[in-house]
Amino acid sequence: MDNVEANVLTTTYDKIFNWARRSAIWPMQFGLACCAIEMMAVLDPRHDMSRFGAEVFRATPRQSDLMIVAGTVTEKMAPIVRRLWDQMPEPKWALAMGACATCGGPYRTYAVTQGVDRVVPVDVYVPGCPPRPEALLWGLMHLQRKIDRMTVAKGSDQVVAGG
Amino acid sequence: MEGIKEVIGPTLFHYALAPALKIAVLLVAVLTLIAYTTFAERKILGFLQVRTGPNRVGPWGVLQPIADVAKLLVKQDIMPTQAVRWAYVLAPCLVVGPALVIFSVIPFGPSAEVTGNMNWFITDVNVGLLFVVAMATIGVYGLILGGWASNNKFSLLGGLRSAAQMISYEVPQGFSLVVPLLMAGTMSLSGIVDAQIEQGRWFVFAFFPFGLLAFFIYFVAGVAESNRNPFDLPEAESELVAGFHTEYSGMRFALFFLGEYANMIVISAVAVTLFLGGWSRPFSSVESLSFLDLGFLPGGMGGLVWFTLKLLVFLFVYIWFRGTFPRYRFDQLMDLGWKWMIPAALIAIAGTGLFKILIR
Amino acid sequence: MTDEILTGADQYETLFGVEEMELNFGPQHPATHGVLRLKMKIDGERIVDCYPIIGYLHRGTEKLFELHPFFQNVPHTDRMDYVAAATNNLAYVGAVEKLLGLVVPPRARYIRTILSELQRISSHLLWLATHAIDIGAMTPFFYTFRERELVLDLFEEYCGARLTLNCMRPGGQPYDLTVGWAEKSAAFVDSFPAKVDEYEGLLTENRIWKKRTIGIGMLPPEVALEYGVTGPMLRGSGIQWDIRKAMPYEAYDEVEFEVPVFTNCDTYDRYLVRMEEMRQSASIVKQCLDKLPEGPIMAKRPRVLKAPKEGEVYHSVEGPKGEIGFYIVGDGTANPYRCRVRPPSLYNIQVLPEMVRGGLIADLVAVIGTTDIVLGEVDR
Amino acid sequence: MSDSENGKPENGTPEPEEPQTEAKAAADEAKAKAAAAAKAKAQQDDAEKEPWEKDPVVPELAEADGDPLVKELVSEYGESIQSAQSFAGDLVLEVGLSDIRDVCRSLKERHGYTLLVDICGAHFPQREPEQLEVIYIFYSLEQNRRVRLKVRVSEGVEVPSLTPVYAGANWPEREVYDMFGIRFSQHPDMTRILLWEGFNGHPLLKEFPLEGIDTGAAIYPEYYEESAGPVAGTGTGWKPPAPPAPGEPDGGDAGESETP
Repeated sequence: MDNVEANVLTTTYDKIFNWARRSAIWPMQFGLACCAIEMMAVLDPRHDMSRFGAEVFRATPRQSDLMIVAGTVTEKMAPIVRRLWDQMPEPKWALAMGACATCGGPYRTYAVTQGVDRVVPVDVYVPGCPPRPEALLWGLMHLQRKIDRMTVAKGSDQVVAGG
Repeated sequence: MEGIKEVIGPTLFHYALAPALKIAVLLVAVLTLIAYTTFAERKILGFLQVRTGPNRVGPWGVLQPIADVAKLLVKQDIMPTQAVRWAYVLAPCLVVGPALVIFSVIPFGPSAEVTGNMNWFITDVNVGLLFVVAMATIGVYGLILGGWASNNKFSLLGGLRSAAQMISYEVPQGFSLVVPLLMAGTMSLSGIVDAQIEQGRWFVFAFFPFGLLAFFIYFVAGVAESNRNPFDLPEAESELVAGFHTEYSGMRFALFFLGEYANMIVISAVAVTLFLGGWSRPFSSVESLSFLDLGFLPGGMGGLVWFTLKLLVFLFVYIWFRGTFPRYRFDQLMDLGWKWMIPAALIAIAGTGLFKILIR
Repeated sequence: MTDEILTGADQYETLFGVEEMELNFGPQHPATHGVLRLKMKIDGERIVDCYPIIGYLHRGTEKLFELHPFFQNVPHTDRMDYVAAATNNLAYVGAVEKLLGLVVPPRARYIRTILSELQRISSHLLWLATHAIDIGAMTPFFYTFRERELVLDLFEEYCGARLTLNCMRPGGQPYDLTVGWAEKSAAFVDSFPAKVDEYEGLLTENRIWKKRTIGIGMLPPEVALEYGVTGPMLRGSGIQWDIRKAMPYEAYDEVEFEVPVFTNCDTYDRYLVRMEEMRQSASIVKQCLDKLPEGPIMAKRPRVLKAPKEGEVYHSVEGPKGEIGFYIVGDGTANPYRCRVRPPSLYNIQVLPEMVRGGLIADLVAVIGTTDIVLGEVDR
Repeated sequence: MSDSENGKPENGTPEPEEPQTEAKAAADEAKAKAAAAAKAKAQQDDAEKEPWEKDPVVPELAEADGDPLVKELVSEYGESIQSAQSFAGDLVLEVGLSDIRDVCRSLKERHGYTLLVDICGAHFPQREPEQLEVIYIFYSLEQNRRVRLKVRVSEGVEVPSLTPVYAGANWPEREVYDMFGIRFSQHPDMTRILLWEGFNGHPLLKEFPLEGIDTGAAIYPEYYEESAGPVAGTGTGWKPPAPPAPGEPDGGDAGESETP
């Protein structure tokens, strides 16, 4: 199946639909902690995520493409995060926003899951505590670059992140 | 055209080929309009909210709706295991289908008697108004079915809300449609437009204030019927997650989305036709303004231009509402429907009838 | 695990003998402002009973407090009420100062007052944005965030952070104001009341807004006191109590301001209280900037802050949400032996079932908005 | 201090040791003299200094038996008021376990302490046998004054719940139970509030490790089957489900099922 990538049909298909996917990333309206406030700030007139066509925050996981894990994932919350992730339709991406979602951050305690990547596969990690809205936009653009490298032949998980 | 007509014969041409062509053109046009209404919504909301709106996808972001639709097309389509399959599948079709069917009776321009060669509508049903009302009602079943079939409590609540809302708003809307009916004396939509031209005034200004009242009721009920803010209760995001389409994803969700905007356009188009003179130019009785007919455009296309302009104003108002109003509460909305709009619609009918008798 | 905890109305049956529907609201829901979960029994859309479940953001902050020295705990306070970091800082350093007997120089006191009032403005702006979105008006969100960014700019220039400020130290302030900061903030507070008028123009007299908020979520003063409700919620119920007036701290006894009180106990009045508070805050900042004294910003203090061997203090300030207090027990070491946070949101959300019982789901959303909870603080 | 300080090191800071040479020793002597002189001068100036320039005066515990509220309470409950102290202006009363609810009721109904500010716990493992403490803070709107009550409890003993007196005591008491394991009698809903049922231990007890105690038990056994789902204690955290067997198509590709 390796030569599938060279196929003209699939590359054209990839081009069109990767373009569509990268241009219409609808995040899930799902905030956990401090970072959620900065996630809201990313919509505001100054940062305006709508420029990327990504301001359509969907309240239901069924209609969203991107799960921005904005904040500390506690062990009480972890199964719910996982369930929400399972409810999202493919293709879907997860973005760990901030130190807590990335690795537990300052909270190495009994109640905090040390990084959301123990629960869901994360595509982009955005550093910061909390990250500035610009950093979240950077994460979004990074995700777009990752989407560009998706192919029909291979799933998104196998594409190495990076520009 | 004439060549084809000779080859296949006039019957086949008039009853098969020409309508098929018109339907195809109309569908493409309406779907494009829907797509760009969503785009315009995002841009206009951006303008109202001191931000830019989509501008990265294509020049000025104009390809944004295409990308949205394409993305939804290739999105996984989830059906919950506990869902009622037939209803779950049927619901989005029930929303979109009837909304698109209504376009077949709306006159976008003058009839063949004026243009000489073609009608600017697909068909002219002599009970057009009834047809519109009947079709619009079917859409409600889509929402209720969708809400019920998803096997989700939020969906169910959304479906219930939409049922209650539709029932309360069908009635005043139906009543308000009686007013232009009385004024025109016909149920055919192109007949109503012709009557407005004949009488030299749009029905919204006729028999003041009853025309205006009826128009107002029709439009408010229309906003409620198309589930738009401030009456977007069935899908109230902050209350019911996404209401009746909480469990829908991918293309089926896109159909609901499409249905909502198609409904918006239908309501606007019917309002334009019934109350704002349809395709006729403003002041159609004033001879000195006849240059507004845009007679230089071929085949009565001037009518289409005027129709589209009026339609766009309506769509803008819809979006403007969304940017301005908070949401009504479920019971308050029904209060408004039953306690205010139905009596007001009855008054409008009675007043119009009285005027009619007095004038005669 | 929580199946049998719904109390009352268990035997309630509707006309057709059908039981109520049980509805799980949250933890992921657009209107719960985070990870609040409500277990509800509903009859149609009417809420028969409501049982809040919290703890989805419990991060063990109080345990962490015990393991860090006094001054290293300030960043943890930022992350509790993350939309009002400055007032959290203020309550914590105030408690530490009370425990250690530190006296704050006047310039530092004024800077603290300015910061916490700016924080109140930014917190109330965020509240207004989310409250309006919950009720369905989306545009105020963008207007308030426009002004909120300006406040955050001021914070950023002062201490380098937008949200988690870490801008106070036991004994004084870590930094003096930057050059031109006072002028910038003066310009902001001068223009701000006009912006509040703009928000009010969108909402206050809006018929739908009034219909959605007047008479909704009634919280009689007795109930509010009974449940320990503080802050704008209490003042919306007609009880004029504000720690800034009752037990003045920092520079609040040297500025003039009014404590707005409205007596109808409903969502609309709480909205009015907060709108008026924003204006008052702007005026306080203005007065402080005018009176800002020169001088040191840090008290003389030992190199290592050590608590007395025996002793415990409780100190609280008026946060944007209500009384935010710290109870600190010292044991002679550099760490607090026990540090308890008195979170206003915990007490404010506790009264939620009383406020929504018998209302509709749409009311619930309005009421959650009006309590202005921050789950980071409820759960710590 | 990690933060940027203004001001220089104090006079009393020890100088680093230097190699002893004669010149150095002389210099040291001079320095010491100067320091002593400066210190004397500083003491002299102290009176003129602003309070924030002086060394902080650490508050001390003081007996508060003379306080009118204490007197009244003692006359009402006698021995139950075990001690009354004040620290930095806060009045702290230690109350016997059995009378706490009555004392609180009296505070609320007779003395105007209508606002329950907070209830919290504390753990003192060195105290025997009453290691635990429950602290109540009340506020009176009329007198504009706070008062703090303390109850010492040994492990396993139930404290009378305040919920019949103050409805707002419900959640804080649940939190005390959650964090310290102190149970309250007559509480309507004595369950964990912040952590989940089945959490091992009570985190604010001093012996509880910060990372938690890993019991290996699943947190949500009803949602997740064996070997999946999160487990208590962060040491292990989430146990991911077993990787798909080789040969199975991997998920994450929508193209496969949706190719037009």
